[in-house]
Amino acid sequence: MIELVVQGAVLTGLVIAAVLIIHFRDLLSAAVAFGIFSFLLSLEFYILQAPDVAIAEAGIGAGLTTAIFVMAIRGTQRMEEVEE
Amino acid sequence: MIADTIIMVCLGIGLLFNALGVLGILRFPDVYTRLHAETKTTTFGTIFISLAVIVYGATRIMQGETAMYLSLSVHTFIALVALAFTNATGAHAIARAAHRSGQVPKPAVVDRLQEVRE
Amino acid sequence: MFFNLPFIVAALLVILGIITMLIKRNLIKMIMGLSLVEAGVNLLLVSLGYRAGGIAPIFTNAPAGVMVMPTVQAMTLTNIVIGIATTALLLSFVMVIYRMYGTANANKVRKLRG
Amino acid sequence: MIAFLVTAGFAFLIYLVLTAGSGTIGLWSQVELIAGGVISLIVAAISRNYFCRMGDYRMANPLRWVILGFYAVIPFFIEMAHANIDVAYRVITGRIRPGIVKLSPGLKTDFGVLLLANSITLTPGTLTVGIDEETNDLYVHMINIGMGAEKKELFEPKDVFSLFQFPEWIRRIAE
Amino acid sequence: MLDTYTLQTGTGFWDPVVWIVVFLVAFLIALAIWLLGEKDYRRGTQQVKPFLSGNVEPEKADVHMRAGNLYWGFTEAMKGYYSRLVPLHTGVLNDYVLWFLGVMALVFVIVGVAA
Amino acid sequence: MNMSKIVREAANLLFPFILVFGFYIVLHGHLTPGGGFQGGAVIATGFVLLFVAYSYPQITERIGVGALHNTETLGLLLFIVTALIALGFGVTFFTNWMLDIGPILNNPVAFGPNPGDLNTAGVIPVMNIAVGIEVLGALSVIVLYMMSGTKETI
Amino acid sequence: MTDIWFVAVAVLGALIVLTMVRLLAGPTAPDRVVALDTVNTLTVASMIVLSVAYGQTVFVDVAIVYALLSFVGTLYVAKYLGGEMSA
Amino acid sequence: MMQEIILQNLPALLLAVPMLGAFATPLIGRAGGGARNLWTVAVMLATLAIAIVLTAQVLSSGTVVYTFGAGAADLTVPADSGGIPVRIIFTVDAMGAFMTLSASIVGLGVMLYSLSSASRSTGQNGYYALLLLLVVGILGMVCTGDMFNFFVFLEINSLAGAALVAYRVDKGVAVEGGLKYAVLSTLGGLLVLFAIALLYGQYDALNIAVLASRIQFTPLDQIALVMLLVALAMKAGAVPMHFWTPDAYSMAPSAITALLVVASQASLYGVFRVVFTLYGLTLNYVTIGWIIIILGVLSMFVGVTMAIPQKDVKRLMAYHAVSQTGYMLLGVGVGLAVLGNPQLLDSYGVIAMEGGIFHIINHAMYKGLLFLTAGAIFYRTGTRNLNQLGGLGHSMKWTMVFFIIGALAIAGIPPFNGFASKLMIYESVFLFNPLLAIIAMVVSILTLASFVKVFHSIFMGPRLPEYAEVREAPTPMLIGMGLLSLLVVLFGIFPQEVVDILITPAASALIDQGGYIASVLGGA
Amino acid sequence: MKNLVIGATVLILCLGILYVGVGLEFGVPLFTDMDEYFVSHGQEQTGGNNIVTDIVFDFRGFDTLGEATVLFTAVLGAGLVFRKRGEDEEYEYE
Repeated sequence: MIELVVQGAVLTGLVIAAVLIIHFRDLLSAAVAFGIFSFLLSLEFYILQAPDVAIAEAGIGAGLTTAIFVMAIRGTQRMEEVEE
Repeated sequence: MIADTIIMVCLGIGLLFNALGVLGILRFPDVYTRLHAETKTTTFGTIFISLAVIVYGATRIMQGETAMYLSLSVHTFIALVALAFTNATGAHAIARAAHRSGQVPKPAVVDRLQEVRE
Repeated sequence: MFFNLPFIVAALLVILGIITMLIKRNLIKMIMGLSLVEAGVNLLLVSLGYRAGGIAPIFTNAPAGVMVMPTVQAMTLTNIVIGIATTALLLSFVMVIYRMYGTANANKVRKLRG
Repeated sequence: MIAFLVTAGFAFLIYLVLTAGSGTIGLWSQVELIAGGVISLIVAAISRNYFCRMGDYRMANPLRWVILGFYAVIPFFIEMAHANIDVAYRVITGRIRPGIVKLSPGLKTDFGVLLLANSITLTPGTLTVGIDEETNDLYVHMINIGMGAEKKELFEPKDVFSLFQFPEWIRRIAE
Repeated sequence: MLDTYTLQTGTGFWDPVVWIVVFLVAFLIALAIWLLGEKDYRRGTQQVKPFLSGNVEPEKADVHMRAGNLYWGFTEAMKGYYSRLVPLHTGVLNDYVLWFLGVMALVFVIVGVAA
Repeated sequence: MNMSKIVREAANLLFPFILVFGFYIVLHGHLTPGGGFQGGAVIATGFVLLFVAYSYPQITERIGVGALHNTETLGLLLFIVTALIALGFGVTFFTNWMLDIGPILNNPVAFGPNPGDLNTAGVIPVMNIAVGIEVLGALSVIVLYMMSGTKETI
Repeated sequence: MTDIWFVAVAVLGALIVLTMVRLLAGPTAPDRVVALDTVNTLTVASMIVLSVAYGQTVFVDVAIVYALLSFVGTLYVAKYLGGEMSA
Repeated sequence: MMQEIILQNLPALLLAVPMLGAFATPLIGRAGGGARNLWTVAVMLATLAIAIVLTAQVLSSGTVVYTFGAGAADLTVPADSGGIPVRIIFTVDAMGAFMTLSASIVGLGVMLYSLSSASRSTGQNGYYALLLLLVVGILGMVCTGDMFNFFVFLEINSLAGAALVAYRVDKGVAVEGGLKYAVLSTLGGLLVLFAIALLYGQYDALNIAVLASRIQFTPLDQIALVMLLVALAMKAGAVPMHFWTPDAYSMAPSAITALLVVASQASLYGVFRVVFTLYGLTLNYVTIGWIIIILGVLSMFVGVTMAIPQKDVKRLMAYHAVSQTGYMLLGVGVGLAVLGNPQLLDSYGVIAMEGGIFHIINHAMYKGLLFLTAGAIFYRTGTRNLNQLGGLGHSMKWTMVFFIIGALAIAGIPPFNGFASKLMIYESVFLFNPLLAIIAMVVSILTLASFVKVFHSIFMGPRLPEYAEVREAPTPMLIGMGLLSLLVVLFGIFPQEVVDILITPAASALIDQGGYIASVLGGA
Repeated sequence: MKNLVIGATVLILCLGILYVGVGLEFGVPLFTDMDEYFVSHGQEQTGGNNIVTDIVFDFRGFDTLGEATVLFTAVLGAGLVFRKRGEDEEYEYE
């Protein structure tokens, strides 16, 4: 039962992070939210007894994904354009 | 039995400080003060949680299960050191970036760095 | 039903990613949506392999117990690598497009049409 | 060459710590030791120019590491606990008086500056915000500056640290 | 011999060899007709020029018909069709994704109803 | 532009540590969670840490794109050649041909839960290393390419 | 005994969800990075505790990976914010 | 000894040789351009040789199975596993061998053509490596017998294709085409993986044969079917999901476009494999068959009508590619719609499928040829705009001849190969539903009209002053085009031979689900 | 109009995809025979303790080769779009 609570908390965080990724107009904030999303996804993999996948997601999500997103934002623009 | 108590106490302190840290980043007014709460308190809380795990590993080693609990304790310790180190550096980087991006500490009474930069 | 939470969240992530790709006009945001879809698929894969009360499929110092299914984990690993490769390639494309077009808005990146 | 050896030794040490409990030679098995040796040579070949900057091998002295360990366990930990109680108090009451001040510790080596900066970040109500690249002066964000203290141009270490004088310790370790 | 080259299409068949033979015969006939033609035609003389009611022959480049004009009549006749079809190719990536997912949704519905 | 002295020094100190840890993950792929890909990603993140701490010109004069590219190609070739050698033993592609070779790479293991031994599993550690160096090269090269793309001109 | 560990993880999970508030509210990007760091620390703590709870000591490696690597992402965001990423 | 090893491991070598070639290409490229060109052509020739031998093996001795990592290639089911295959298995049946052959022939033509067409640009090492990788992706997709392996090769196919589309950065426009292609195909690939996950979650198997023997057509299977069907049809470029096709095809280098046609046909193969082999008779074949038919008819009509007003020659040809894909979908869809009725299947269903499958290889040949000629024209003149071109027939005679062959073949004029396959489709579809056959014929006429326009505006007319310097295309290009046009003519003159040798086994392999399962699981 | 289409598409896809939560049961897979084989025979056939690595490199090694190839492809692609291009390599696009 307590495992279910843990899982529920992590999954809730996951969905919130995903919604925030969509919500943020500031792409940098979205990238930060993506980092958090990646952490929580890895934690969920961990809870689902998949440590190999969790390490892979950790190694990728913690450093590299944020890095390439930030570089792409640096290469383009920081703010999403407002729809006219 | 004493070990159990120590573990409980360590876990309790750790969780308490983690909770305080989260509370701190929710309550404090600007990014620098939030960084105070984040860096110190959660790191400290995690240190205590890790201590609980290390103590648990130590008790199991006492009971004669050497190899796996030794590696548990040692790896936890490494994670701990790495976490403290990276958290401190990361906090510095963020504070510096926030200052460079022009965020002034809100209720600050003095800002020597800003004076130097100008 | 309630215990199917990981499946539901995985499906939700896929849908959120799809929504992002449909309504957001910024190319980087669209790629984030693509990554969300990918994360949802990964989560679905891993949770498909979970068995109640299972332990990780690693025999090193393992406690006794039934093991969760390993094949999906191998598949997920492969998919994660493919995902990072795809994301990097797409972001490189977006950077080049921005440099040439001066915009990363999908509404304006449309020299090819008709 | 010295840099290579120092880095290799350090890498080998880390590898030993990571694989503790794998076998019977001490705590390690024969294969792990061989693998560790090979890996430490590779790592040293890659990273010697980063780990050991030009001509600074002070930290190769094991005694300094012993002091560092002692420093981390006793004064640093006590300060940290003190700091946390302080921050906890401020979290609950919300009584803060922040500001950024300049601190001149007078350290010379990069490693010392790093240690001090991280120590400051993790201890009482302080956070390193900036650093002067030439003079190694630190700019420190303090969460609670004493009344009137903000007039001071340059803070002394004793204004910042309450129980232990970190710069002294770090000078002993790193210089 | 011919059977091996014959394409059986269930209800009918097609024999490329016969077709080629017929084609060659037609070509020979055409050649024969061509050989029967005017013998004193010379390239590079005034004979090459067509007789356009005494008018001056226009430059070749002017009479060359460009591609855009070639099926003007056809596209004009099907204007209603094209004015609806061409704007669908907007070039916006979101629309492409929407078409893809929309068709997927449609097929979902069809398969769901049928099952 | 590079980051502050503190960050640079921290990156210098952490870099060998991350490398050792990455190689540890690569080598113990068949015993503990991890393997070639994960370890390679960790090592690549170590390189990426250097990239962020220093500026682009400083990095490119010390670490060549060509060297990392060669590392990647080398890993791939090692991987596919290891798999191809199996054909010479009369078995199929990707067979674990080292299983019969003897105690150097193939210690007999106890089945069921055990503490694990490094020199087991035949060809798997070799493939782990191959994939590890492939991934470390590939991921750091991709980040370097993207860094070069953030410059104003090509 | 094992239940204690799970309770601790549950509390940490609740704290992670709470941190999301700062991620949502944080007026500027540095505030959100603070949330990122917090989640990182809490995740490492959860992972360490969970490995004991599951009785699988090999899981701690994941926590080490996080503790070591997560700050690379933070540094990238910091480098961007500080205007130092000019390639 | 050596020969024996090679003969035993043909399916693995078919993939391993071009992969090894691609990995080594950047290294060899350091040594110089000539060495690299020699290397890539040699690798491609070796691949073609392996494909031919493999096809011969498949045609003579039935489906070839290859188990990766087992003690012997045909040891699909380990003795102690309780009758299920656990490893990755390649299952090359007649259909797969047919696709393999078509892909490697076009690959060789494209490789020869590239020797001169890419010679003026930078980054050739990457270009050739990616070209080989694209071939690897296609070959892997058509050979594999494992769903997840199929997904992996689908991704290789997509990424290599997208990177090649963006190869000539071309003021960013080519990159735009590549981005669109990459985003759509990645999303499609992820949905394919979602479907694979659903199948795996229910049946705990990834092997197509095992899945086919277990499948129940539960609601989850239906969802998986729709995802697989639509995503793969999108990759194949069926209307109304064809929007990426003209963008990507028109901006890629011409040689790549010829290969991209084959790449999208590999996705088409995926569609056929899914509906026939994976689901077989369990699915409601009438509904799915009609869905495929409607997609096909829409593709034919919309493709050709969109082609007529185009001004960019490659964009025009890209729309024709969409249109021709419709024929294949139509033919095979008719076969699927009558799958459950043996009588109708015998009377016209099989012929329709044979027509559709025959059209695959024909289309690969003549559309590849047409794109190569367009590339030759672009190489010499530097423009693709039909309104600017003209009078090239004076200076590019061979190119004109090849273009005429391709154009007549695509329009279905005898005696070229397009006519043969279209005839089979017309006659059999007429028995199924006369309206569809009439639409198909109308589309064919419109195709001819469109190519008359292209021919007129490129080659006819007086020699234009801006193209006075234009010469014939270089020899490697002509060899590449000549190879394909030779095949076009040969397939047109000897259609029955081709149908007997290649097409009929392929069609019956598609229909024969039980045989496929038996070849992997044994017994049956 | 367009928003309506987007809404309908998302709604139908929601129904379709969320059906996964109903159709399958978490933690209780229906068939497990292939994975049972890996768990019970993997260690003795390959000698590796980590079954996932055994699968990645032995049972499904070819997938891993494909995955490495994808990474290689992405590196080549990124290198190509960021390469330094020659003078005459700009084509006219109108």
